[in-house]
This record gives sequence, C-alpha cells and structure tokens, in this order.
Amino acid sequence: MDLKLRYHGRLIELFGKPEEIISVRSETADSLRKELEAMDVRFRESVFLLAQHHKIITRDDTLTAGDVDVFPPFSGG
Amino acid sequence: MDLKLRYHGRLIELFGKPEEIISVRSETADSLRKELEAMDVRFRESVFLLAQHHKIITRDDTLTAGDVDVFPPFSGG
Amino acid sequence: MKNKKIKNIFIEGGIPPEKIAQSISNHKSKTGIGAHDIFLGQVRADKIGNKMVGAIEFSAQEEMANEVCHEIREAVFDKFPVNCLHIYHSLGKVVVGEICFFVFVSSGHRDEVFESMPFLVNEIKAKVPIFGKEIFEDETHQWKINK
Amino acid sequence: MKNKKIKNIFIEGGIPPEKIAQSISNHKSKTGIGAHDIFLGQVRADKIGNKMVGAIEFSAQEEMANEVCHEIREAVFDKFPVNCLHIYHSLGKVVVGEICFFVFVSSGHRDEVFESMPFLVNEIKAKVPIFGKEIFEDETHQWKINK
Repeated sequence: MDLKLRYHGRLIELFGKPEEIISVRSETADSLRKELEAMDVRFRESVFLLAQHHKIITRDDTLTAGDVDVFPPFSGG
Repeated sequence: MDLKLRYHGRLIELFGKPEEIISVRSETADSLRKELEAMDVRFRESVFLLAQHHKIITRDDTLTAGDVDVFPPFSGG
Repeated sequence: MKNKKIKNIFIEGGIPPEKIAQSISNHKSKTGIGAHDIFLGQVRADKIGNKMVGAIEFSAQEEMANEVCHEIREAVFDKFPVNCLHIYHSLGKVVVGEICFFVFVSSGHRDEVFESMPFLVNEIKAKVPIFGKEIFEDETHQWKINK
Repeated sequence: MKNKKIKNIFIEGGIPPEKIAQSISNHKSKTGIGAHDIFLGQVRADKIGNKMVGAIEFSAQEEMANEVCHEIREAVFDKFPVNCLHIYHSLGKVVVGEICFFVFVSSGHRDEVFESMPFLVNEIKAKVPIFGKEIFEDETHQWKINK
C-alpha cells in the first residue's frame, strides 16, 4: 500500500525533506519498522517512533494507507 | 522577673488585650508554661507557644526579662 | 544564592497577579534557570455550618516571621540545588478569590523545584508566626486552623 | 472539570508573563480553589563544548500534540481531585530567558497540586510530539534531547 511518511524534527534534516510517498508490503507497525530499516541505513541509525491517526503505533497495530508520522524522540517542555 | 506577654491571633481576643506585664518566678520556658497555666484557666484550655528574641522557647530554654510572644497555632499560607 | 539580608515577606492585602508576572520577568537574565515552580494560596469560600467565608484577615509577628523565613530559605538552599527562592505573604484582609501566599522556586531542572517546593511550603505553614481570621459574610468570624 | 473540546496548547514564540498573570486572574471566581501550582520551563543558556545556546526553536505535530494533551488532562482529572488544569507550549523561536512551557494546576488544597504537577509535566515531556532545536549564538544548532 502507499504511505506518505511525514518526518519531524531532526528527521526532516536527516532525510532532507519533510515528507515522501513510498509503497510498502507491510501491514503492521512492526513490519513497517523493519521494512524501513532494510530500505535505508538512516532508519537503522536513528531512534524513531511511528504514528497514524494521531496515535503512536507499535507491534501488531494495523497500518492503513495514508499518512504516517515519523518522529524522533520528543523534546518538548 | 518581669515579662511583657505579647498575645497574638485568637489569644488577643481571648485575653481581651494585646499585651500585659506580669511578674513571674520562672526561669525556664517550661516552668513559665506551668506558672501561666496555674495562673489562668484560659492558658490551661488553650494550645499556645512561647517565643523570646524571635525564637520558639521550650523545655529548659532560659527566660530573660522582657518581651515574651505568646502564640496560638500558626495558620499562615 | 545565599543572602545575609533579611527580606520582608509581607504585602498589605491580596497579592496582585501583576506582581507575580513582574517576579517572573525578573528572572529573564538568570540564564542558568530552566525550571520555575510557583505555589499560590488563594482564599477559599469555605462553608462552615450555614456560613460562608468571605475573607481572611492575616496578622503576624512580622519581625520573627521574616527571620524564620530567612532561616527556612537558607535551609532550602543547603538541601536542594535551587538558584532562586522568593516568599511573599499577605497581611490584613484578603477577600475570597484573591491570592494570599506566593512562593517561587527556580532551578536548572524540574526535579529540584518539584522536590523543594512542598518542603518549603510545609515549613512555612508549620514554622512562621502568621495567624488567619476567617471572616464570614455576616461579619462574624472564626480563627483559621491549618490542616 | 472535564471538557470534551480539544484545546490548542500552542503559542507562537515565548510565553509572556502577562499571560500567566491573566491566567491567574481568570481563577478569581472559582472560589473552591485554595491552591495553585504553576510550572514554567525557561530556555537555559546551556554551554555545549565552547558554544552557548541562544534560543530554542520548537516544532510539533500540532494536531496530535493537542489530542495527546487532552488525553493527559483527562487522565489527571481521573487520578487527582484537581479543579482546573491548563497547558501551554511555545512554537517557533524562544530566546534564552524566555518562558516556553506553562502548566497550571488548581485544587482545593496543596497536596493535590503537589502530587499532580510532576505527573502532568512528566507525561507531557514523554508523550507529546514536540521537538526542540537548540540554536547556538553562532547560528549552528543541535537537536534538544530531554533527560
């Protein structure tokens, strides 16, 4: 399915763009993480969180086509 | 020795005056407490603290002639 | 930082929010500070029996109160790595909804302010000779007792 | 009290002390409140190597941040008997000495605000998608990492 990865914070700098559309085979959060790490060394070397529909997704959480937020560690406050 | 008792808070109301000069035999905080309680039922029926020179005095603390603050429980804040 | 000078904590009447804003502004140049914690006591409309508190009138042994606050301040500086510390308390009448107590602690990081603030407020309540008279709306009163 | 409406926590640039004063004033009519606790984050002039932080530039996933703050707020209301609770955070550039984070908790008595405030601040730091970029005085930068 097609996902629009939306980068935040230092990840915008790291990838040199705020977002990109990619096509993936994954259907869960964990398999997407692995697919991204296999795709690009920058994912393997970064700590990142994934979110869809304004919720952090992990493990077996189901992916849906559309926007995925890709977050570096939070540093508000 | 002569002491000027300076009442505070509800004790001003209870004794009907802000201060009074009394002559006592006591030489320590604890004996003053007992002397006051023997002198007036209002002392026996009240919780009170004694202070001299801006310090709470208790037990064997030595009394000196002059001002003694007589405090009800503190209720600031 | 430690300071030998004994400050006057008392303010006549309710403490205006503008004073709190001014106090925050005064810390702008202290660039080692990362966290502030401000505690405010506000006069509550407590219902006692069928009467409602309308104001509290505060009195104090002012000189002793200022000295005890100075000692508490020194104790907090010894115990916690805080940068700045301010204490203000009302004297006289403060009506319901107004601020009567203002404590301000600043430090590099949040843990230090969260640890020192409850200690500081509890010390002040326990050791400073201040007395509150709760005045009901019908002008009768009772003497405040701290929990 | 609980509120279904999702509020916007973000303020462009540093949070002015006057806004904090206004927020305190707004609680005057809430006469069940006896204790307020205000936590403020201030931008610190950290020295990293031989460079000094001059400002932090904040960005966020704003919609998600507002929703997560709403959930944190509901959780605090469930867990602690607090009357009122407000969260504000800066977006964009905030220079050293300015306030970038403002959390306000009010309750009947002090114990509840002292217990709920550290929980609330830690939840926000851990769960809200906000990102700080520390800008040095020479215009280079590094990404802020929360301890």
